[in-house]
Amino acid sequence: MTKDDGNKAMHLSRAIQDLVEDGSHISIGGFTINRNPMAAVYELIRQKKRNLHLYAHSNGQGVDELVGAGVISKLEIAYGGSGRFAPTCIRFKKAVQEGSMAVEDYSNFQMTLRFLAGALGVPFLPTRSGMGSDILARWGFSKEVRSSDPKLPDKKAVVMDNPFGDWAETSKVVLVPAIRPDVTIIHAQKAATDGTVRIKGLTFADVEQAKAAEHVIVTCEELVEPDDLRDNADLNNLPPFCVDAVCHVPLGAYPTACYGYYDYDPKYLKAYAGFAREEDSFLGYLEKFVFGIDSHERFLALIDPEQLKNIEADPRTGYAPNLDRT
Amino acid sequence: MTKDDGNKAMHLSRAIQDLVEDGSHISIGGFTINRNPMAAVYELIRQKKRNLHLYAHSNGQGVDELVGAGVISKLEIAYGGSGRFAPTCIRFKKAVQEGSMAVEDYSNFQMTLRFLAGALGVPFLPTRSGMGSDILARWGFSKEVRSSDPKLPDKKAVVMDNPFGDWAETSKVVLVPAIRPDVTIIHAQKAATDGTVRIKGLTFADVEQAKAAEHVIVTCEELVEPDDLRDNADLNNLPPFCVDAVCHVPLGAYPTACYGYYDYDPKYLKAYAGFAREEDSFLGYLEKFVFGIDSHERFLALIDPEQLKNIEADPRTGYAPNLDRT
Amino acid sequence: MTYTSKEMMAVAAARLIQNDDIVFCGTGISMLAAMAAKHISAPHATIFFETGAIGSQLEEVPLAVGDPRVMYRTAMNGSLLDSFACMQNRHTGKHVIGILGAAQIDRFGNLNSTVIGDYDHPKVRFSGSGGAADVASFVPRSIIFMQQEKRKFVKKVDYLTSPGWLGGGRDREAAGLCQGGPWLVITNMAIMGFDDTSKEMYLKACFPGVTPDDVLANMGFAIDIERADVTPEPTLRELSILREQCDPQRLILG
Amino acid sequence: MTYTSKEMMAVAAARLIQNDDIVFCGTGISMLAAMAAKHISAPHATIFFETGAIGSQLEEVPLAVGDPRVMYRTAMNGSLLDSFACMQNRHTGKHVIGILGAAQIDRFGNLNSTVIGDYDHPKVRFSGSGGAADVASFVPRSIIFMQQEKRKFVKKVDYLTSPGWLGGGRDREAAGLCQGGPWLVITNMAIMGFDDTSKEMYLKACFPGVTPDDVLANMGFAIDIERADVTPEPTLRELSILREQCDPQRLILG
Repeated sequence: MTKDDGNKAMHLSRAIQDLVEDGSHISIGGFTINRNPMAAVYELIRQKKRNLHLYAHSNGQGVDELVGAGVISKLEIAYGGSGRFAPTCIRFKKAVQEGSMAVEDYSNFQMTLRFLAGALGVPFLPTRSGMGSDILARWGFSKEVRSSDPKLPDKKAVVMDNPFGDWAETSKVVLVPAIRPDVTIIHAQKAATDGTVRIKGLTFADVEQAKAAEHVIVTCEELVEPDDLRDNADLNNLPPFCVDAVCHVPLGAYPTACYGYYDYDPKYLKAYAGFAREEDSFLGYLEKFVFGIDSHERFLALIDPEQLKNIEADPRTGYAPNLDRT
Repeated sequence: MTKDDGNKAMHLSRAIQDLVEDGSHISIGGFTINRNPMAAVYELIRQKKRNLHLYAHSNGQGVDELVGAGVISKLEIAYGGSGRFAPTCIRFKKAVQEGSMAVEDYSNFQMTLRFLAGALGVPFLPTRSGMGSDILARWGFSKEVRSSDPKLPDKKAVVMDNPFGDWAETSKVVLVPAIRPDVTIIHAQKAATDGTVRIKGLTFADVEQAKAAEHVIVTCEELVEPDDLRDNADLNNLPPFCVDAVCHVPLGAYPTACYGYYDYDPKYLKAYAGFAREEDSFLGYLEKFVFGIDSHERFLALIDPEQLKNIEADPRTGYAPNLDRT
Repeated sequence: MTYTSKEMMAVAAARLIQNDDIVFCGTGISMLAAMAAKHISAPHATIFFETGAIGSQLEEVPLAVGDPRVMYRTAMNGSLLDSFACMQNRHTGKHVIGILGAAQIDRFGNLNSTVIGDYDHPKVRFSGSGGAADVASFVPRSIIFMQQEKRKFVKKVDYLTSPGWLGGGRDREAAGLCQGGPWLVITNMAIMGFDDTSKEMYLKACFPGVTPDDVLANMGFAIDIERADVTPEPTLRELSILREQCDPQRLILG
Repeated sequence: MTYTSKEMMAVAAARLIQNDDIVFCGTGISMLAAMAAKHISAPHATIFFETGAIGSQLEEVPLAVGDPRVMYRTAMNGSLLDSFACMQNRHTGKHVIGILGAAQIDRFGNLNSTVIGDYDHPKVRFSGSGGAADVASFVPRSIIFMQQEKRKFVKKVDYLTSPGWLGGGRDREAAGLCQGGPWLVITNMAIMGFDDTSKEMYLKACFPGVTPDDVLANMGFAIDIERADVTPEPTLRELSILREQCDPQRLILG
């Protein structure tokens, strides 16, 4: 996959083409309205990927667009919302209510631990979260579905007595199974051609999601030489050998935020919520903003340049102060 | 413990006095010849603490001096060595061979997971490490010792079948119990008066060790205002609420290294190895370098200033290039 | 003095926050409550978000816990793992106050934020747990913001997303959950507590101008109203902090 | 050409390292081998240490894996957790070559670095596992550096610190360990491999000037010597890299 010189830079469309197949199990980074790998989300939709199994925690906008476009057949998730713009993600809500997509519910911490288990190479991790809840009592994927898919663990979770007595004042624990995606896609502020990744601000669960996956695609605001990220390795989040493809996509998280670079676009997100409400308007939206064009660059050309200016982050705060967010 | 204004700065001798009691379970940060909290180690010896239960992974110099001074009655450890200066720590070796201290052996990863379990607030974590080894077969602390001490889990480790079938190609896992120290002591390059900690370079397992403990003492090269560490929070490793005491001790890791500030002192470590070889010379060493003085500042005054100059880190490499290490 | 019920709710919660508290904030009014508390009475309280932001300074109100505004001058930028671990960890967790919301609540403070109707064929789907089930599992004290409506205060939640006192009494302990649990429910009309022994909800205080009967009329189950007093009105200072320093754009206050 | 057996050992190991490999280094000669490989044949190999240093550039030879020299211009400064997770993780772990040493080894490559004598009353105590038991458990290929001595090549190790092929055959799998395990043993006299099926040690190659009988005379058990050939001498280039670029102070070469 990698060239002999270790250069992993490639066009996003090629990375998606080469690494994601119909039926792949994927996960995407980011959180609600922040650092979703939106350019990659649009590329997945544009390439008409089908029957993907998607793992997310509280990824909002990316999940909703993938679900709305019919890319996802199974979803494991903790939270489908985009803050004030869509307290419950709209196409997600419709798909679940219509039964067009199977959903397995976990909590945010449980999903995080499941990614961490994948990253650590263990089959499960224990937590004290969720005992007594329907998250444990009710399964979204039946036993039959689980046992028929070798990429799924045969149980949603297991409650077990503490084998160390009451050590750590704990009588029981919940074991949650590892997630092992075929591909994880994240968006970072900086990446080097060798695959080194530097995220600015909160990492959410991106690092665990990436390490859990067999393949990793990173889109980035700035593509730099490996030497440039060795000046302060304390700031780096993924080593080269975790990453397969590095794709230079400025504004690649738009319309979600990218700390230190740009804010989320309240106008776009509000307009999206309008489009998403009805089937027809949503299809029109996809036609115009995804299928009608062939790259993230062209997508950005559809956005009012004035608004792209408005959401530019100021260096002091990392976001766009006094942005009109009503 | 903390003053009303959230200021946690205090003298190291007071922090040790207030937070460490005879019989306390403690852990110290650092790794072999790097960033051991040596000023705190000497203070523990100077205050004649006794019957401490010590948790370490590959902490070399700090462990050896504590063991040699008779501070430790029980030790859980993965590795007792100081690199080329003492492939096996000398006083540690003697104490084990003489049976004057009980030792429980784990691997480095197992110890790390045990600290992480404590940090996460779960009774154990699973790994695939050590199956078939005597690390699992042989216990250093007997069942009786374990069941008589409420601060110890009743088992060294548990091997369990994977409750998720062969998920993650794993048939069995080893569960290792959480470590929950009363106090963890680490040395950092920078700390703020509110308890924020910034470590430069490798963190080893310091972060997990700190989070696992009920109380945390941090010694630091530079004591700064909380605002100074908010310029780039991506570089910070512990939030204020994890830390009880912040003690300003320049060269607080000496004679071990502190990345970006100073190298380890090969002369001191070699001389130490000489002193440590015999009981009498070791007692003489303690008398001169620990009991004979009352602070780390005085301790440093015993060291040849020329040599302190020699070990100063250069900004490019973070260590002292071309240092005589023969 | 005029003020909205949202303002009363935010102020009522802010008053509960102390300097040593670590406040877990969700989206919306809970952020305002924490922001207000930092300005009013608890400057050293720590605001933190499940996204990993610890000690956020919040110059502007975030519209989601993933809003880049939560990252401004934090003490630490961690990860989801760090923030939930901080709650599950018993040393740090014991200082955490969780602030939650939900679509349904029952008399033991069990919350539903997942579905209305049958889980397999839901009539309405909501966002799901997010970190709510985790917070509810780990945290010794949680405050729950609710709208006072019959369809929200229900005999039995359609789906138990976040464990409260479960069936009451010592049920939480039996299930393996941490001690502590739902502490207070703050609605647009009143504040409810939970009985120390039975863990059943009771009326603790009505907002000015609201009677216990008003509250009961807007719930799907009856609760003890004998212990109720009246919540003091927001002060001028409280209101001006809320309006001028916390949410001048009235993004959350409306 | 004159060279020491330590130089031959380092060169023999360096030759085995490829560009895609992630090399786990312990203290001492294994660092020199990895440093030399980066200069000789595998510039893109990743040197990493259990301390969390990934992609170290090593301008000077570290004297311990905790030496600050391992932090110089790394790709990432992680933690112990990160580095062991990278080995336990099957995606990254499959690329890792572990380099280990020990006080005792048996014919199945099981290693002892803990005690000589009875564990409860040891005659000699060593450093203990460190990360060795972890590496031995996780890594598909490990190289073991040993001194060729009767007391070190023993029928049964006094304490099994790091699992090799255990009792041979499919024993590793039965114990729950990863596939793969000890790959080669490099001593001051020879290189030993392990039989594909029985997993028993055999003589793979003698160093120049050493006979199979010399090797057998310095082991506590007999091994198959029929498959042995001779290791090529270090080249001038290999030696000059080792001496001039890797360890000019001869801190490890002696």
